[in-house]
Amino acid sequence: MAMMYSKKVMEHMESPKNVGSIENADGVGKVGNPVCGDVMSMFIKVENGIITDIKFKTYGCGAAIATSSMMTEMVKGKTIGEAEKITKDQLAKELDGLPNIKLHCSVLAVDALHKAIADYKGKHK
Amino acid sequence: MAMMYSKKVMEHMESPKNVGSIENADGVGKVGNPVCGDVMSMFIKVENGIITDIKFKTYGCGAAIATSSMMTEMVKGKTIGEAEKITKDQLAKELDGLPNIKLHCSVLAVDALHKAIADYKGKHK
Amino acid sequence: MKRIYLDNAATTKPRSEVIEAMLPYQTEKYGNPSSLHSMGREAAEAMEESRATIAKHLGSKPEEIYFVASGTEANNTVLKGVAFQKKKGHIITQTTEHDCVINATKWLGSQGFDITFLDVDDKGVVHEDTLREAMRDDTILVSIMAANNEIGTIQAINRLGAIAHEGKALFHTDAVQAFGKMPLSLENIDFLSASAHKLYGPRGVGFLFKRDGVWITPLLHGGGHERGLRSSTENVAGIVGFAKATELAFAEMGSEAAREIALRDSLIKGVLEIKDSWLNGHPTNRLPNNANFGFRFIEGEGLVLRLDLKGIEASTGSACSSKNLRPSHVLTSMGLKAEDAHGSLRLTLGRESTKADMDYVLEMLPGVVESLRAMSPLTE
Amino acid sequence: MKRIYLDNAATTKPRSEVIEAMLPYQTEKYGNPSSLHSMGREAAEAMEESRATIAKHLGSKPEEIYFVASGTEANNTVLKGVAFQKKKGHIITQTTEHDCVINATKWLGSQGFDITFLDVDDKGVVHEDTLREAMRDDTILVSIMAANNEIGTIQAINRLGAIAHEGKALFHTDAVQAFGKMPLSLENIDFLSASAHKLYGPRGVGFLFKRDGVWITPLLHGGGHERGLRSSTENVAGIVGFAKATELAFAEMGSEAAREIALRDSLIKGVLEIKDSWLNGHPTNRLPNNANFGFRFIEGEGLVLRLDLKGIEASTGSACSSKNLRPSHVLTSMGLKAEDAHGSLRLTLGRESTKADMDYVLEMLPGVVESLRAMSPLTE
Ligand SMILES: Cc1ncc(COP(=O)(O)O)c(C=O)c1O
Ligand SMILES: Cc1ncc(COP(=O)(O)O)c(C=O)c1O
Repeated sequence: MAMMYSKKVMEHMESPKNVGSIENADGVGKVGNPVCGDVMSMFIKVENGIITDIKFKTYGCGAAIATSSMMTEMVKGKTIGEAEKITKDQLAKELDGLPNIKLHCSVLAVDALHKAIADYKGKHK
Repeated sequence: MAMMYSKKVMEHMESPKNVGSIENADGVGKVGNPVCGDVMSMFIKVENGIITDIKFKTYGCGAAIATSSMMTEMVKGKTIGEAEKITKDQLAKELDGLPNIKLHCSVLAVDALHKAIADYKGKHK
Repeated sequence: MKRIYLDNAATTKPRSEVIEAMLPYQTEKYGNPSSLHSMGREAAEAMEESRATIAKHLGSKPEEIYFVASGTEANNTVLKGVAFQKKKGHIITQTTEHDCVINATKWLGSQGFDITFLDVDDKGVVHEDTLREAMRDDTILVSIMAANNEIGTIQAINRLGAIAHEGKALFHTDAVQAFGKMPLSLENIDFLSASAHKLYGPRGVGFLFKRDGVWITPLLHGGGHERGLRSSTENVAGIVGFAKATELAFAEMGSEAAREIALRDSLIKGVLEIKDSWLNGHPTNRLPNNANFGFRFIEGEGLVLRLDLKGIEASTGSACSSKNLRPSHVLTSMGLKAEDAHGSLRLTLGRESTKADMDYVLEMLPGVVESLRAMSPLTE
Repeated sequence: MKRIYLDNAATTKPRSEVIEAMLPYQTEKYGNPSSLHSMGREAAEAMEESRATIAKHLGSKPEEIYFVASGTEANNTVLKGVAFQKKKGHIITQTTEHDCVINATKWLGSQGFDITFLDVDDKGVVHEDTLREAMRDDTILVSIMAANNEIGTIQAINRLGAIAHEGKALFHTDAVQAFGKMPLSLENIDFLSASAHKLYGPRGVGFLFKRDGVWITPLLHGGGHERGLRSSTENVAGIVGFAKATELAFAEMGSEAAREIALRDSLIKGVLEIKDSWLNGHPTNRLPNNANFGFRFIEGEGLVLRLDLKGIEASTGSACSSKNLRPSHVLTSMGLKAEDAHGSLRLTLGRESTKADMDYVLEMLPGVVESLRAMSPLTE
């Protein structure tokens, strides 16, 4: 079956939210490998246990860009604990679904966030 | 490639010449086998070594009917010697060609005539 | 001269709605469904909608429908796909199958597979016991057609499928003639083949239903189209046309079948008044549009050509038989003598067939038969 | 928004003359060429005329042309047909072939055939010596494409065919992208594949040229159509459309190629002004309509989707690659690193491409590349 992106994915592809990096971020997570065609970096700013700002940079397909963008939107303003609970399935659902072949992109976005949070936690133990 | 009959074949198929049998024929030749889908009978009337009348009956495909009909047309009025020289290729040529898969029908018509002539010769030795 | 088309088992006239549905995908919406851009995505959507339409009517999941280019391809894909996947084993089919099943199976026989061709009775029916007795522990596939293309005989595929499944075999049915003309249950079926051009759709497109969870070796390896089972840039226009044809056929299936059966039965009654004639196949358990007659002492091709001269387009049996000289394997399998099998005439009705057509045939046919018999040396 | 279609290697817009030529065979002249009646014979004649037209332009005998449903089918037919016929042996192909050649060959490898994939140089060219060294006494088939679908690189098939023929091997060329776009000599070729939809013809029809005197095992067994090589009721409309497309393409081949080369070269020149970009494939020895670029730090799919939003329909490489996530095997075969192969953009021109289209691309592309690079973590 041909690959079809939802309208929501295409919207995020067209105008992704929160693109960029944060200088002096409280946590940074980078996952993926250019050889596989996907690399994601997530930058978070944390105040009182709340993610007040988040930015991403992504090298990858439309789904990779859209899941990164959607993740940043979902996370902003949430507590670390809440953010950690976001699953790949929630992410895909918020995007009105992802083609099967692209589901790994939602995993990548979750991983990137978790890595950024781990980085933050490591620095603020 | 699909099988295509020439216009000439179709004309003979539509209005075959010399259909029927000759009572007290001077020679009769019957060849073929209903199991194979073709049976031809040729009846000749011979006067002074000339085939003055010829009729056929054929059970078979369009090409079988057309070659029988064409053969009777070509033979009528010819000497036995001339008639014997008619080949399957001449027959096919006079019909503007036959599909490859149907070339055996022209063989059958030649055989039927030869058998009728042999029958005549056997009786008039 | 008015022409009367009674060769609908060979191919059908595409409906105007089908042509209309196809046209945009031949002209403006020409995208390749694999392309990521808008036009590609538009084509992919049309294709998936078509798949869903066909699945709905067949009673399958959309992802169980795989588009191919013909009924022949669907059948070859199943037979060879199962064989290549399993590598060895026993395959069962039966003697009146379409040439594509027969010849693909015979070829597999030459490649080391064991083949059984089940016998049919004198109406062309495969008996359940015949299949039951043929089943072996190593039977990998049973393939029995839903309805025959020459004589229209319908097989009890649901019950035959159940027997195949009592063993470890997969069950395939060639529904090229049956799809859209009669109800089909997928209950005991793993694979089903269909072809658009038998159902007022375009030539060059068919589908294979493959039950989820069964995997077979693809016949066309390549770019991974049709979830890897059948690569090739998809014929989107053809696929859209097939879906439209399916939708229309299912909408009117019951009423059209009843209409054709009534016409056909009046035709059969009239034709059988000709001396030394008979009906081939089952008297009632046959496709609504099929009539197949035998006439002693005459050969079928002459009959078809002479009927054509009267404006009646008919066939001697399978359209393919124009390519070889053997009598129909379907008729000889039912026990007809070769000379009787040579004299068959198939008349297959369609949506546009009318009572007037039947009357015209009944008016012309006796004379044509008569004239050929007058020419036949077998009547002597 | 005006849409600019630059994905003509994926599929093309059927010409209006092609649609017009097909229509009668989809509507009124719907006979099955195997049927003996008038309408069947009319269909058969149209089909044979089409065969003759294509043969004339290709330079073959009509009976050496076999109609199939796709380029993929033509390629699978040759590869598997030779293999099944010979039963064992060594098959040579090369690393930048289309997926259908690659995957059919790999499958034959799993069935006991020996396979060699020849390497290409950094422009995608197969060297004659590479083939010469790979030839073995038991080499049964060499398959080298005429021109590549992703990068457009043209192979010296005439000379490569001669090398195959120095041994006992048959020589096949996949000319799906080349047929009708450049002259092809059959001198050293035994099999050639083509597909109508790459040449402004319909989807769902292709042909296989098979030199007389060579026999191969059919892939689709059945009723004996196409002289036994490819059974299935023939797609007459599609065949007629392919012949019309062929006729028109050959009539304007030289002038259209020159026109497209000029446009394409201006495009290449403009695009290469973008920083960290390069041209994939051979600088001159490539299909007239093909341009394939690499852009460091960005991934091709994003590029295609964003260009689409600007009305430009392009591709990352082969259209099929949308079905898997691996970087193009063509680009990695030429020595590109995976991350560079992920960033490719294929722009393939067509009959309707204009200078204004090129200008528009050159206006839009730099910004799109820029915006994706701004988003890329690889530039850090
Ligand atoms: C070089 C080449 N070979 C084979 C094919 C397969 O052709 P088709 O899509 O008609 O199966 C294509 C295009 O898809 C191609 O570009
Ligand atoms: C029962 C049956 N199976 C298979 C086929 C083959 O279908 P196609 O001509 O689409 O290949 C046909 C008709 O030709 C048929 O009647």
